[in-house]
Amino acid sequence: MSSVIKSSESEELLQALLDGRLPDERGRFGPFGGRYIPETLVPAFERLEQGVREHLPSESFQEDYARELREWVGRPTALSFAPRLSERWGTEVWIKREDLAHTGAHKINNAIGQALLAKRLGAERVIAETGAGQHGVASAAACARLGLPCRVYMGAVDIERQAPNVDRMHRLGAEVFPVESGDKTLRAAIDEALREWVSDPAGIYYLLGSAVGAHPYPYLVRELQSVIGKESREQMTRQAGGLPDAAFACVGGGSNAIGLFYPLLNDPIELIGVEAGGIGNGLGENAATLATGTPGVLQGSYSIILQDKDGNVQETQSVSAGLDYSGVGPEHALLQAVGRVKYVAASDDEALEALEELCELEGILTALETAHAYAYAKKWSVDNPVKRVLIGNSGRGDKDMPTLTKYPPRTRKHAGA
Amino acid sequence: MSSVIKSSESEELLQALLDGRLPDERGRFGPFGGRYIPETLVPAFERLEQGVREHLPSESFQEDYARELREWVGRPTALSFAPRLSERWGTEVWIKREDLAHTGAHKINNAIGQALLAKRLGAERVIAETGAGQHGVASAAACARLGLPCRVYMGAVDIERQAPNVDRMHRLGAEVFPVESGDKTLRAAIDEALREWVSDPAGIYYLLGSAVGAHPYPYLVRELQSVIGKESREQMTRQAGGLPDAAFACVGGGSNAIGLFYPLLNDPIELIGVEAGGIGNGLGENAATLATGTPGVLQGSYSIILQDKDGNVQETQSVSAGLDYSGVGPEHALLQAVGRVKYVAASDDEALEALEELCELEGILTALETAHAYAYAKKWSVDNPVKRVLIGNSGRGDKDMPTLTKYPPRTRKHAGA
Amino acid sequence: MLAHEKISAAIRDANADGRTALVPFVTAGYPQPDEFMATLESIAGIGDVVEIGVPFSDPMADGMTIQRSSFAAIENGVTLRWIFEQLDGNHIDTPLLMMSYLNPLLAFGYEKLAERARETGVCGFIVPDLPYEESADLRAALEAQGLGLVQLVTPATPAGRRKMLAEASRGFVYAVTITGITGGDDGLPADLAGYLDAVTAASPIPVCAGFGIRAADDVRNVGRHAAGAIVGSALVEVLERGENPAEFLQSLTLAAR
Amino acid sequence: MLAHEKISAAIRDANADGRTALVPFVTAGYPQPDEFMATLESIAGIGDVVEIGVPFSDPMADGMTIQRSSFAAIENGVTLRWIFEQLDGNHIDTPLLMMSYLNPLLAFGYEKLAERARETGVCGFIVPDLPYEESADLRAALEAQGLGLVQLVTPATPAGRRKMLAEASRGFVYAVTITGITGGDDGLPADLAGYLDAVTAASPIPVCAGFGIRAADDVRNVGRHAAGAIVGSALVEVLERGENPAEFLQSLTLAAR
Ligand SMILES: Cc1ncc(COP(=O)(O)O)c(C=O)c1O
Ligand SMILES: Cc1ncc(COP(=O)(O)O)c(C=O)c1O
Repeated sequence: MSSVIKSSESEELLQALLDGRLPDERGRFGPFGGRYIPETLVPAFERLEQGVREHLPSESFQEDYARELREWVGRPTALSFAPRLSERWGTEVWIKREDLAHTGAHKINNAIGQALLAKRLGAERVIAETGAGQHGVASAAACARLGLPCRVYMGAVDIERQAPNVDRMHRLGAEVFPVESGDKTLRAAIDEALREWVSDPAGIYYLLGSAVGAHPYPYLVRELQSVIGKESREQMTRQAGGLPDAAFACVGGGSNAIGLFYPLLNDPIELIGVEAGGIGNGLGENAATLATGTPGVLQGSYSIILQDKDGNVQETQSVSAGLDYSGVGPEHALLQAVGRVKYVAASDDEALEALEELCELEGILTALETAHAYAYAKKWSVDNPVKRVLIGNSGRGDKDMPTLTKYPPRTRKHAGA
Repeated sequence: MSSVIKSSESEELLQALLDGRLPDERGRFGPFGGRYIPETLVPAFERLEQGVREHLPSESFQEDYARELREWVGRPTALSFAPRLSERWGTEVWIKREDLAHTGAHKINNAIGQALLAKRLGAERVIAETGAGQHGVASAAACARLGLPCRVYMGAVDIERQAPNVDRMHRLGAEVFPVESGDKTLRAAIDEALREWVSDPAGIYYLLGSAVGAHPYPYLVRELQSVIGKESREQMTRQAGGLPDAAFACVGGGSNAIGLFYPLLNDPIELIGVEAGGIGNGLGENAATLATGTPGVLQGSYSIILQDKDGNVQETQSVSAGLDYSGVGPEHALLQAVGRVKYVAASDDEALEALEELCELEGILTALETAHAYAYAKKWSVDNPVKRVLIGNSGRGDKDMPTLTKYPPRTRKHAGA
Repeated sequence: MLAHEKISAAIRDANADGRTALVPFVTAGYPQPDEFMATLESIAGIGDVVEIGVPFSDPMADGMTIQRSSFAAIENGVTLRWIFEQLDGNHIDTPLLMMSYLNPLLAFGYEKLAERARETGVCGFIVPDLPYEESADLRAALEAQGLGLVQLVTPATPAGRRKMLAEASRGFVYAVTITGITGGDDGLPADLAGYLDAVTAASPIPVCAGFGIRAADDVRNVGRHAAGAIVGSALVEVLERGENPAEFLQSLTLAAR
Repeated sequence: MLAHEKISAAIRDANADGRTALVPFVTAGYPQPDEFMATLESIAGIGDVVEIGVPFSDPMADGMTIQRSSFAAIENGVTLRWIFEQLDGNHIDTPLLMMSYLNPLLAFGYEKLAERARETGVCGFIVPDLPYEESADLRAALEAQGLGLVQLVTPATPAGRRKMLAEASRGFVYAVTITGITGGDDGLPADLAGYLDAVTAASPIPVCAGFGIRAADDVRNVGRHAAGAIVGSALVEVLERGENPAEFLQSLTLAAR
């Protein structure tokens, strides 16, 4: 990152981050972030930014939001000690259970928050994009809860590999719009949603699902997801008797990771984001954006992206639809650049193995996305024995059954006498 | 029920119930309950009963149990106010969110409790039966959590209609044993599990999934599920400002219903259990045991069962696998006989409609089983306007997607431009 | 002589004759209802006591063979009422026993049950899902007609309970030889002799061994330590295959000597 | 004359000639890379200014037609570098504009970009995902070579911002005629005249209308209130169908009179 941030600036930026002074007025996290959008979208983003500025800090919004989180989402989510995993890894493992949140992942924290905002902004309908389908389900549910019509853009490839979530969205009254353009996954779905937004910027609220995109989304999503880290901090102190030595979260766009990390930035905790290592280190073989990407502009913000030398965005590969994205939130780009968070990758195989281990040792079927965090946390624990680690369990794995059935568990018993 | 309980006894039995004096020493709830089992199983049941007596009330068990519920299951589960449903129904609707419990239904409360007991009793492995698969998944998860091998007996018919849960059990390291005998649903699965238990009563712990069967199961399961009612009582008081006028729960074997009702028996609350009305009122067309059955012995206890005049148990029919059972827990038989709880039925169609309404108004995809409770609660609310009602939302509907796809939502939007 | 005493007597007679008593079991009306009485008579011609299985929809203590026969019989309309109708006016001398799960008996009504049993030569009942503790009502109704309720003991039954059950049993004591369900072919347990001797010692009435007795060798083995051998699944399998039950039983009687 | 002034001048010349300036858009190297220069030259023979689309993997502001052409061009190896190589030594008099998303420009490097553009007759850039607020660096680099950055305004742009953008724009002001994406065929908005007049009034340089201009009628309509008409998707569709782009453009010039 030396090309982007001079080392003299690095310390200053870190301090600004820790002080909560980022993003700045222009939506920048140091050099990252900003707002790279068509002029057609400028009024929409300005309206949104103004809405965020007005409502997000308001007591009335925060009250409504807290109540929905508590009464409907089921927060606080549990913090689980994992005795058998701890024994196996030779460390003390704690798990923040976003899988227990309504609809099965952290995505709902953001979805219900933005849906409340949409309502306050007088939107007539909500559009959203989805990759793994978790954000689509969360958006559909949040919109149903608040009585807002909802359309979800979803890549044709993802529609196929996340079939259970497509059905759930339909049930929740949302329209699922199959995106056949581009890479037919999350990236194309975001583009399509943005295009739709242009058609009626005043009537539509675009409910973006991760800490990516143009300002104010990375900020808005971080604020809404920070409940994860806030709760974790309090629960670790109370249940574990102290903060963890290290905290791990998987990173797709980076919303669950920023939600967990942000409230822990000032603590002496090693923070590690785990991306999708896919099937290899080559371009196009993974979705390890921060680990292998370069700076560029994608879908509205300047961040680290996976691209070729001509600036064309690279298609990605990952067994987990929710990590299968060529970009990453700009705040993560800065956290990496200033050295506060380390970003690594776990491969498809490692994730699958970790998923299986967690299932069999703790009876928790985690999402394929989340499994990446476990895979690396295990490696780290072997190198750093007898510590206390916290893992952000961003979602449950029910939605991944169609994918998982292609990888039968190695320990599967055979049915029959 | 006049044939079973004289009206002079009725009041006395109700008082015994309210005082917590039932079941009696012989496992009886008045005339119901008891232990009708092969002599081969007597030592196993005696060992279990002794274990329950020794461990269940012990401080150390209760501590472990409370910790697992809190840290792993994610209790207390939320109590949700349902604003849009309230408006539609013209009453105040509160929902107890067992769907947010780990693995997606109330079944886990019982499964982790019994698995802890199995561990204390020195069992080498656990067997369980399952209908909807929820109890199987819960058992598989609880056994994984505690490091116990687990085999789940499941009817071949249910294996087909609850495919997602079968996959989840496999992932959680359990063996799923397809039962091809009898009705190939829950009843046959219980028989098969009992047969297996006979083969090694000391080494096996049989983790029964509902408040049915021979003593001490109905008691044990009630005690473990009562956390639902206890939490609801406290939450209603705190969140809703008072207890509900009526509380509704679906009734298959009756575990979520007894868990909700038992702690509310002494309160001035109308309690209503809703069974599966299936496709009609004829014998074999539903699973409305209490509503249409007669006293008899099935699978270990004297209760109300669906049977023909020769005492052969009737096959049942319901769109929801978890209610598709010809028997019902003996405590419910007594609660009906003494008039403390009213039992009614909701049809397949009514349940499907209720599921859809809840989805679209509150963004909660409930289980098909649970949907029956909503269906009747709505009817009741129309007849009793402007009250406060509590619904036990026993589980989430993800597992039902294969069934639901056969019934496309009426409001489904069409994909495409 | 009370009806249940006829059962004990038939077994003792066989023993006095130097034979292990043979107690065949047949699911009523299986494989074909219209062959029921003929099959029963032919079996009764060889067995010392005959067990008639009342088919039930939920045969939880039975193995696959008897389950299958039970479901087939129900399909063919076999009910307790029908069985009694068939037995009306029969000329079978061999004492008959009925084996039934509790629920069909409850549905029929205990008093009427005992009456019809006495009328049709049924001397007693085996109710596999009715442990002693729950049996007072049925026992009272049966005793009023001189009928017996056979109790089962198993290798896992503790000594005290074994004695209690043996003393409460009427007709004979049913000593379950394996801790599994009927119809297993794991063979008989190693400590069979000790077990059967202990049951016999505790019992004022004859002891018959059952579960897993499939061949002449099995009859010979249990015959050394029990008064009788109960043959269930193996006989039902013979019927299932359409073979001659009398011939099969005959082959076992050779071993019973 | 600075490069971007050539653009304005070409448009003004057309207007002086009594014509609406025609600004055709073509995706570079589409449908076949080896036909690129021939196509470009033939289009430049008719158009007053020509827009060259740089294909990008993520054309978020484009409709299906241009998306398709963009992906096809990438597949065929078309890159910004390649485009400049093709343009090297060209003899096209018509001022050229490049339309590109920001990321390919970033990857190329702003300084080198401006240099190569000046060398190859590219007079300015349209960057659809670069709003004015983020454009300072690129503008500076372009201005150093006399190149222009065309700003877009839309019907939803408030008056104040419209004025600011019009003043910041170089070459012409791109007045988006519909609030959708390129390539829609919903026709042009009803209040088109008022809108275009307002942009024109705010603008020190010519205003060209774009988005949704598909036929002679559209050119005629916008021509009454704008200095030029940009034709994008409709022309790409002609190329897609393998038809002659010059003929299609010729049919529009009749309307441009
Ligand atoms: C369970 C789960 N975890 C993680 C992610 C990745 O998203 P993010 O990086 O924004 O948390 C997803 C995306 O769908 C998800 O479903
Ligand atoms: C969600 C849910 N609710 C209810 C039931 C019915 O069981 P019970 O009556 O024991 O609560 C089931 C059974 O599988 C279930 O999965």
